[in-house]
Amino acid sequence: MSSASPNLSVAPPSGHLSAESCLQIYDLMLRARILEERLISMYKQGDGYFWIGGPGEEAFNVPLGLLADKGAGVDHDYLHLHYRSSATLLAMGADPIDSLRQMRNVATDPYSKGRNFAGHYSKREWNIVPVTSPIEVQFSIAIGTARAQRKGSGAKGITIVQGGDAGTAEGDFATALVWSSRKGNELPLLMIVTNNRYGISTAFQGQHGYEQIADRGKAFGMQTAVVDGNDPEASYAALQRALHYVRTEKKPLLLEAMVSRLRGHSSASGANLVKGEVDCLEKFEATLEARKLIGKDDIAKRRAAITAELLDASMQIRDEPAPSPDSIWEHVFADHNLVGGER
Amino acid sequence: MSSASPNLSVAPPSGHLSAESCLQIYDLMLRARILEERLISMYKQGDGYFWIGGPGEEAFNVPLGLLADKGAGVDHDYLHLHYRSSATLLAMGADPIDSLRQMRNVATDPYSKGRNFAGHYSKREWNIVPVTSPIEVQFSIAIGTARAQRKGSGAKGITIVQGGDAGTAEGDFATALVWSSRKGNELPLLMIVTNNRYGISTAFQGQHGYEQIADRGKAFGMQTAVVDGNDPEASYAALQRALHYVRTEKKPLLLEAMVSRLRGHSSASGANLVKGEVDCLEKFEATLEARKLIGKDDIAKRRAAITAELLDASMQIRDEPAPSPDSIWEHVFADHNLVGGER
Amino acid sequence: MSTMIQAIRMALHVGESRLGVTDIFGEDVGPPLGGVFTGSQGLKTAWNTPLDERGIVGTAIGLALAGQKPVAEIQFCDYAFNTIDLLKIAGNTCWASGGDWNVPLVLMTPVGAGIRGSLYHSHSFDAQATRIPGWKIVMPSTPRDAYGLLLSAIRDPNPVMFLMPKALLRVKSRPGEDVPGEPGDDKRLAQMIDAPLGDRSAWQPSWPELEELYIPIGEATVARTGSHVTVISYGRNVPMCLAAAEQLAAEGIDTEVIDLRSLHPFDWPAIEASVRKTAKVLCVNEDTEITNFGEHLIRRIIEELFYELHAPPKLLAGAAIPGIGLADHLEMASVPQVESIKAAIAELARTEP
Amino acid sequence: MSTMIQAIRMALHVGESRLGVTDIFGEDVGPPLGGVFTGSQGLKTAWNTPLDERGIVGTAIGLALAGQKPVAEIQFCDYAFNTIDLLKIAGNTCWASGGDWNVPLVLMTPVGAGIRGSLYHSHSFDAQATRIPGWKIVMPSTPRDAYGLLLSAIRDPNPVMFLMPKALLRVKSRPGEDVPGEPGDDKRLAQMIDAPLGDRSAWQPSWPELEELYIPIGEATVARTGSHVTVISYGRNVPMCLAAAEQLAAEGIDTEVIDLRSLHPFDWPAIEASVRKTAKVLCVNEDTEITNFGEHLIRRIIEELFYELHAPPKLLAGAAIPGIGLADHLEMASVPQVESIKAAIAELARTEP
Ligand SMILES: Cc1ncc(C[n+]2csc(CCOP(=O)(O)OP(=O)(O)O)c2C)c(N)n1
Ligand SMILES: Cc1ncc(C[n+]2csc(CCOP(=O)(O)OP(=O)(O)O)c2C)c(N)n1
Ligand SMILES: [Mg+2]
Ligand SMILES: [Mg+2]
Repeated sequence: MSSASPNLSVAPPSGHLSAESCLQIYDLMLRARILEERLISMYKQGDGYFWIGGPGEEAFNVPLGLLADKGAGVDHDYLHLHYRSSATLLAMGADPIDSLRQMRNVATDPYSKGRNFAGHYSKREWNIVPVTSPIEVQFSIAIGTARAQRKGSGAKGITIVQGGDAGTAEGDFATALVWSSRKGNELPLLMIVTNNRYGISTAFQGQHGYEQIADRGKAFGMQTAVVDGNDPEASYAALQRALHYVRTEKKPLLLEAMVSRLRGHSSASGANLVKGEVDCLEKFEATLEARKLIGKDDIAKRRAAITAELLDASMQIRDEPAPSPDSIWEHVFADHNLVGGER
Repeated sequence: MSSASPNLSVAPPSGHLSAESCLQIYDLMLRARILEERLISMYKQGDGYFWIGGPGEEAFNVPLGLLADKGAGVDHDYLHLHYRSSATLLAMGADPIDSLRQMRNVATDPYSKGRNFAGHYSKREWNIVPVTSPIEVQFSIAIGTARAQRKGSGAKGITIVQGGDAGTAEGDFATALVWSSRKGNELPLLMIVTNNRYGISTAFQGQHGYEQIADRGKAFGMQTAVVDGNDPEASYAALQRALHYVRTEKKPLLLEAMVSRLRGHSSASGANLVKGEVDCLEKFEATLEARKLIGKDDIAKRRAAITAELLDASMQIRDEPAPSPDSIWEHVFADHNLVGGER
Repeated sequence: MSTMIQAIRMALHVGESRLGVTDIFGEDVGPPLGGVFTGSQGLKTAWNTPLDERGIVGTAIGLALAGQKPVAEIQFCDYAFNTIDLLKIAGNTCWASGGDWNVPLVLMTPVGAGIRGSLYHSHSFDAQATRIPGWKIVMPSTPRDAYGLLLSAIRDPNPVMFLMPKALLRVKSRPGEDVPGEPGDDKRLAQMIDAPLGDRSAWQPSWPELEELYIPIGEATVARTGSHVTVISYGRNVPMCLAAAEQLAAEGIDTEVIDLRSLHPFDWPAIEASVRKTAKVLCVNEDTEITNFGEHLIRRIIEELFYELHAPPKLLAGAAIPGIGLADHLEMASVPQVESIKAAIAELARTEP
Repeated sequence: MSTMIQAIRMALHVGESRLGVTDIFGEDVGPPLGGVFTGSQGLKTAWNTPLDERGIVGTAIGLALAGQKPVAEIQFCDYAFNTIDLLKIAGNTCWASGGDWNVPLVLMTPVGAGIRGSLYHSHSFDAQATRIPGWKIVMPSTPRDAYGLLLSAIRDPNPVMFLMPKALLRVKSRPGEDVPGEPGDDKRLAQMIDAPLGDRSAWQPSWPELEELYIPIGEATVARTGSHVTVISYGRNVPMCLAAAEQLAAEGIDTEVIDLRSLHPFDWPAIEASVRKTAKVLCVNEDTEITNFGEHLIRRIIEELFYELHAPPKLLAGAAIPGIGLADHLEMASVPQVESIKAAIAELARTEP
């Protein structure tokens, strides 16, 4: 069986996950949230030039990271992620210190060597395709990795692509719908739209002709689903169903997750707490408390522990070297076919 | 009332048009067909470098030309046409000799001064936006003329945009769907897809995920329709309904017309008669004969007359001058704001 | 003492209130934000588009064909590269139709490095733009020029690209660079036309009594006169070249700095006059150095003034690499800096014929 | 005596049967047509895409990232201008990821004038292509070079653009330009690998025993040696430059013609050696002349060899207008012709130092 959700039991009929799973998910959500808070304070203290990230998407992105089949090559899942995917990375096992390194744009940043903005992950070892700033292009690129995994290819993995709501106005979103649903040539592609109802300052309202973005898949005869991305258990179940369908049928599915944008768009808009948005973390804490799985004091303890851990991490990288001026000339071209398995 | 269909009675309940209208439409279809045949023989005789056009679309394109509100400026309809629109031009009153001039790329070509391929019409006087070779870009441009005519603008006209089936895979088609259906910001845009089931050599089959391209509009909550584009009366009625809706509601509508491609894609594929395609002209001739509106001999006479007329026309332009080498420098920039009403 | 972004906003206000501008649009251009750089705050005709650059450019072309006066914005030029085909159509429609149609639109877009924008907020667009026939291309380096060039762009019957040097948008004008009619006091100006922080739904700008100023497209300006070396630049690099020139003056090197302002058409007579005087020329821009617009300027100079030259013309431009890195060292090493400009001028000045 | 398009087809056959090419795709690339120029007839891995260039380039990038070996085609380079952002991503992915990923893809596209293609079947792509860092760019002028460069492109771990000079695709190879292993008799070759007219559903090609030939990317070839003037060109213009050189030989002008073959990286040593010998240089290409790749070559020559030159380097390129018109006069007046090349060489040859 695939390496997906190694230590998570499938959701029981109740729709609740096991206590153990809930606590694992909660812990990852909390770590992701605190990581983003740390990145924001680094930005505010001048330890980085720009912040963008995922506070408000943890309840959806953590299950995604747990359920993705992690590994390199076509027998594992390719992930074409958005710039709000820190929780997915942590759930897959990434070390948060590397996110701090990218924020601080030091030479040790394993994702871009100090070249790219925070949240722009890349990890070939796990099939995490470099996150690109241009909105929605990942939808045109994802059809390529999905084609390499199409029915009959023998590949075990599938392709997962994720983007925001406003970005679906780009032609690339339609490209993914058209190319993945060609009759007889369907692609094993899970398209995820994380809908926070905003594109920077522009509200969803008045920019779209449909109630749900997922409806756009219906015209193409593809499976679609909408999930409350602020509910980690619902998200987990929806992702499990969606991944199972795409994996077994080798056909596309469009999944829309309704999420929050708790710190606004990015540091450009201040990165301060936004009022009136559901906080999936507080909500899940309340659920777990109600289920007696966790207490106020545990929460405080965990929070304090992780915060301290990340503060240490930020201290640890303080003196890591900046990339050298000459390093701009490195990696303009590749000498080996790394993706082809050469060393 | 608008100048649309000045001399055509609305289709009676029977769905049949008046005898007079039928004969007018038939005559225009015949003229368009013979015009294309003339262009093809000019190409084959070396009187032009490339042919592309509309044999097989007359039954739909003639009614379109008759029903469009012809004129200059936002109070009339803007037409962003495909390269198979000769029948629409003739129905609007264009002189076929000008199509011959463009085929022969002489300086007197009023559509492009000998610069562009046959079928690439442009006529500001009638709001006919220059036909562009790049597929589907007209769908991204049409939303601009439609915006100038949006509800509240006071403009009486609407925008009509037409393209083929394969071209709908381009992001520009999705752009038109997204931009024209924004809730509260809908555009008066009639989107027409003339579906001949081919893009050059590539069959519809296997390239699309839906049964009808019109279905793609449904996701956007817009009106859609499919019509037999080989039936001029059905096309007339469908266009009349569609135009009425867009004109009065100032909202978008997606209309798919199933048509034939009687001479293949273009001269690049030989421009010879293709077997197994419905010929709308023969079909309509049979209908009119059955209704006793026309006889075999009339048909032969009309055909002979128009053929002779166009042969004369092609003789007439034989000695018209080629554009001069220096003319390449003309119209790189405009000196006046022609579209703004300056002379 | 307005900033360049305020000058642009004032020009757009004059455009929509006196010159017939009907639509000012792009991503986040309308309320509440009024543009990611505040360039369209408080404007009556500003509206937010879907996140689709192809739709933005297509809409601009369509509006222009329909006799409107659109001013469209691509939020960053880094995101205009999926629209080059449409930009080419805007530029070829008049020619393709044998003069039947013109396309009077203005496309604004922020360009260049200098804000640690990393790979996708540091692109230059001048080389790409000058490769699209049928467009006029302008790029100001002062608030006053921004105001006067934008008004000329709005009045032009052709597509005009207005390149906004990102790094200069918030720089205040120096004496003599004011927008005619703006209040001398910049606090006052800010109170009048800058949207307040927080909720601004009730806010209304109060515009100063602005005079119209039309800086002709195609006219350069000599930003500094000198006799030893001619430096030809535009946008963000102009103040850098001026700083370099001032510092070199101390070393006895007398540099002339031409601010091209219009890239297409450009002011050949101004270049010719200066090069005939100095016999040495340096072109400075931030775009990648292979197939770069400065190379066109040099080729033209070589063709027409080869025998006047006392040294090979030089180009100082962006490194030919796939992106501009975020870290200080990386950005600094990728595009011209005052130091590298000084070195290039000095080397030219010291070259013996 | 194969044609260039047959040589390309043979290279693709070697690619899919020996070099691991997994997908050859684009609009009308698969059966029944096998490409609008027949370049992919009879290939096992050729398939038809939807009519969507962005999807084609995106698919190529994705396939490459997944360790496949895609060869994608844009039917005409005229239709690649809505994908420049994706081409930039193909070129920056390795750099942006600090070397974590490479993108081994080949993009083929027909370029240039010469077939009366009017506005949208006459575009050149060399200037645009050389502006996209992270790509290697090649453009053959003979069937043999097409074969050897395409095999090198397929084997390269980076994105490689293979520009196909439209006007030369059906020209037969001259002696010495054969593809190693092809049958000497061209009728025979056609019988073996050209699809029959009409129904070809049952047809199978029979491929000759082809030898592999790898022309190194970055290596130019001296197509004609001469001592008076150096002409640097590529693609369609190379045979024109050779014809001009032959005609001028009668007038005692001895022209050296360098066929660059690789535009990026290009063969500077070959250029330097030739210019040191002749001291006079002409660059010839069809792309529009403002911000043109030939201007980069001239700038580099000026920078490094200024004092060796006996005349100002010249560029002969396409007119800076929005399109190439259909009528003979219009196309002829828009891009270099043998006569204009001759005139430019002769003028250089006659220039006194
Ligand atoms: C092609 C492109 N255009 C514009 C931008 C600038 N931009 C960055 S994020 C953003 C809004 C994206 O909104 P959405 O798709 O909803 O994602 P979200 O940020 O809300 O998660 C914009 C316009 C960009 N990065 N890429
Ligand atoms: C952007 C673009 N890509 C490719 C082409 C080449 N081409 C010309 S027509 C055509 C097929 C168009 O098919 P369809 O949209 O169905 O229209 P039809 O010709 O069948 O009426 C193609 C691929 C083009 N003109 N523009
Ligand atoms: Mg959003
Ligand atoms: Mg079709």
